[in-house]
Amino acid sequence: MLLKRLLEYVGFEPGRLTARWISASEGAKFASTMDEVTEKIKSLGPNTKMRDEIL
Amino acid sequence: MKAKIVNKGQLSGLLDKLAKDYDLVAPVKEETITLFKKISSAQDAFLDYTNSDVSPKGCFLPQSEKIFSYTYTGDSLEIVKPESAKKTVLFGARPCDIKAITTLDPVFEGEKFGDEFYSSKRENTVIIGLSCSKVLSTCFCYAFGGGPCDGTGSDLLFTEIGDKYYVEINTDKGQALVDANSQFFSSENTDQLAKDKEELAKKLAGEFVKKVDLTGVKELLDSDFELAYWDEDPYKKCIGCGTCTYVCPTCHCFDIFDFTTGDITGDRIRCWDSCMYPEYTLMAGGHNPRPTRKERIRNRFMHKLKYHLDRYNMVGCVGCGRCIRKCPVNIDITKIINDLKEVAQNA
Amino acid sequence: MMNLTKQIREQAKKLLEEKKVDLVIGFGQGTELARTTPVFIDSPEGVSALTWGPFCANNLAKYLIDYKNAPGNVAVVVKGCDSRSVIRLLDDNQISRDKIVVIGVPCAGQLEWQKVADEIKPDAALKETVDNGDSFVVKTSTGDHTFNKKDYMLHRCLVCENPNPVIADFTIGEELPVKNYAERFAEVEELEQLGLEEKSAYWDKQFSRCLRCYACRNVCSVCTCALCVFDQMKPMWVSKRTNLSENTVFHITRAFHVAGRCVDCGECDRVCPMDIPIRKLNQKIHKDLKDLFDSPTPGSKQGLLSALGEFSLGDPEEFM
Amino acid sequence: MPNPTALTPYPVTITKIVDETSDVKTFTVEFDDPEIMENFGNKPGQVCMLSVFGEGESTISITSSPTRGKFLEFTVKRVGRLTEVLHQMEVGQKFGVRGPYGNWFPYEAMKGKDLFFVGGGFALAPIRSLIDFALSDQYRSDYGRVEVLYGARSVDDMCFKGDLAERWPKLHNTGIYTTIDRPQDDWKGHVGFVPNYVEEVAPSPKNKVAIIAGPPIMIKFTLPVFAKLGFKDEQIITTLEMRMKCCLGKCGRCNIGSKFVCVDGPVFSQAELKGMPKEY
Repeated sequence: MLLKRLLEYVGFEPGRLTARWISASEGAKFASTMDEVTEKIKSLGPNTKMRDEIL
Repeated sequence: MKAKIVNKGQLSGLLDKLAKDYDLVAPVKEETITLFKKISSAQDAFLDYTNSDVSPKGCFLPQSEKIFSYTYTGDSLEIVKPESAKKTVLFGARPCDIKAITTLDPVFEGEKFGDEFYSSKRENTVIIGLSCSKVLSTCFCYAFGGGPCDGTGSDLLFTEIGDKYYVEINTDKGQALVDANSQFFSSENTDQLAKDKEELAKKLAGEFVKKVDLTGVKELLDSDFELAYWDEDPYKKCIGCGTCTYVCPTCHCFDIFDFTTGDITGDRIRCWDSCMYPEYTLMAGGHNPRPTRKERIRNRFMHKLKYHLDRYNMVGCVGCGRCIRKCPVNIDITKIINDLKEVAQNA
Repeated sequence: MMNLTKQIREQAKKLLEEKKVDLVIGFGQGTELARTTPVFIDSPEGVSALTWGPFCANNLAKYLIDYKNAPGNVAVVVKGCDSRSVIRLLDDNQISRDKIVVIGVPCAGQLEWQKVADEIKPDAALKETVDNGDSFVVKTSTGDHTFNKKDYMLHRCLVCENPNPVIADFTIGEELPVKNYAERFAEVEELEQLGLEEKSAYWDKQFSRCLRCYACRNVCSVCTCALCVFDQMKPMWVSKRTNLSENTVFHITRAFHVAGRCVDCGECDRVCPMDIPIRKLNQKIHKDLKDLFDSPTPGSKQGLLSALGEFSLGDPEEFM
Repeated sequence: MPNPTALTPYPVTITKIVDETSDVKTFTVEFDDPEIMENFGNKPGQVCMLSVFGEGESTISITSSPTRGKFLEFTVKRVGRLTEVLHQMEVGQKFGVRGPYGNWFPYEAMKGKDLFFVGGGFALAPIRSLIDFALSDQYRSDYGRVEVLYGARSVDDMCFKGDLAERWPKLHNTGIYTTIDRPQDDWKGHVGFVPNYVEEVAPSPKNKVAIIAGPPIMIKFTLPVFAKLGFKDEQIITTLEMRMKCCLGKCGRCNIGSKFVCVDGPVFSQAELKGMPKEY
């Protein structure tokens, strides 16, 4: 939670970090969470932060 | 010596022209910090500074520099070298920092091996100095033969006098730049301004606060490596950061390593390194010849005051005072010099 | 402040004479008028080097780590903020309580030395400093100067949480009232209000200046790892190459690594040679810790678990 | 022509790998551009920077003598990141080499003299180039008797077994002494530490140069033995090791006092070492 807020604070889009508590027995939850995350990342588009042209 | 005049009103015109013809590197103010950066127009330059927070040594030895890129699979290897240095003008560097560059020259150009990267930048850069108009409490360039209006190492030296800059032409390179931009330079009244500059130099020379006396210091360091002094104060308070070495205009230590950019591609990088870091001398087997801050502090000051002198016949310090100002715990090289002098006298 | 200096010296002398400690770590006059430097006193005769005033910004608790394996006991002079470091180090089992003696000095605020130095003639010598409540008077050989605390103090002092040491074996001088000259998290809130792009641009500009001198890390009293992740060669998590990406990773990692342990002493901010507002990152975490877990500043009480090291059923969560 | 100022390595291909011990391998390499080798001009005792791409560079001494052919040999102990990757490489794969750097053994000044080599463990590598140089057909007549005293912890830790047991003893006017630290069933030779063995063998200092390389602790105890035998400091030569990055005398870290090990060393006489700070 702190890291999420910190990342947002330095300018990362909030959706780029997701932390979920998923037990080894919760396969369905894992799958749906992953779907959600991919969906979210896709809608955010390519990350522009920390993509500086390296000199 | 040849000299010219630039009216202050003409300066921005000159800088704009230089920015067009060359890569122009000049002091820039970012919030509270003055540093040297490439600028595209005269209005980005910030000349009302006394001593920049970071020296312009990065013009010749950038903090990070690509040596080459590689594509390597184990069975095949391809190396691509970066483009060579562009024509550059370094404008507005202070005399101490320019002297520092002449201190770096023998390291990178002399002895057995040269250094392609440094030399090509050095050759392609015209250095335009800017005399100081003020002396800070941490300044002590006079102690090593420098001065606030000293032109050593510069191709051109600008000195601000009233509404004009008095321009001394110190090298052919400088002359060529003046010739190519003659519309900005005039020759009237240079004799008077030469006198004014002398006056200014004299006045500023009297304003130094730090008293530095090197008498006997070199001899002491020559004679005794294991001085009890190194067990005292400085190393206890040192926190082992690299600030002093990174702001120092004469520190030239670097690291070389690979920065992978893909599975089989990467860049070989050279970047500044600091003798204050423990892993600086740490060998793969685990042995470290300078294991504690004591050895590292000693090495840093021995390097400045003895080793550089032994090797290149120049003191490895130009008295810019940055390390004094920036040190988090106020380790002061002038105090160390004076302490050592005292040790020498009492020996 | 002459009186406090005298009392610190006396206390140090007594401790050394009675062999209660082998070493006293305190503040001594620096090489600039408005600066002090850490001094390490090991004999009763040496105590005259100790001083006190509005230029004692360093957090000396950091040095306790250097002496944790030393045979003798060590005394250290701490301000309110530094004392939180002492507690943190004790709670992290970095140092043992019976080997340290804490000389606490309620602190009337610390001035930014460079700002002060700009106003005083370079060749002046310091005579005395006087605390006048909302200002300090700095008496020098070339005249007296008054510095308003509001304008000349370090930012961390403007928002000081507690000027009085929270742990001390000996307290020098009177306890001082908490006096804030600014809202503690005002700067953080201001930044929070910005849009994502603006935030990003702001920090990119700051981080791109970073020299990676690691002064912020090395000065930090809760940075106690034997091998820092930034020095580790294998795997090389963060490259030495200085560019915006690597610098950003460095700063986020550093800030997060001390989350829940950072005592908000503000040393990282003070030592940065490039004036990167490092503390603003830590303060953001402090603010969130307060908002989310209602946790007090680490080190303000002994035995306080780190907010990230403690779990209670009432903790808010966003990850189930 | 090699251009050392560029910090750019030249590609080499591994042609042979010898497993010396469990963690030491000797790599034989050839430059992809044969012209580089023609102009390499390496002298016994010099070092190279080995580039393993993705890991960086490391200073490794050239184990082979230039008299042995148009190739270079590097004996590498697996101690760190780079050497670990190097150890995983196979014949036919490539890495980079730049050099040669540093000074060399004063083989000119050694002419007409007997040579007594002392090596411990893996550190026979830096002096092996000079042994082979002095034993080469071309220069054999320049030197007197060549003796090598070599010690390792155990039989398994012995490097260059082929040289020590087969190649060198068969050559004219050589003396090879080997020892291991502790007795072992399959070892019929001498048992004991190197310094003691030197004392037993007792080389005479007359017209002789001692060349020592080994772990610091071995060197520390061997030097007094030579002093006792009457060797002067000038007659004792050793090599040093420091962390290096550029090998050009610029990156700063390998200094011992005013000397840079990479350009002023790695070969130093005991007389020179006495004038330098003990910071290695």
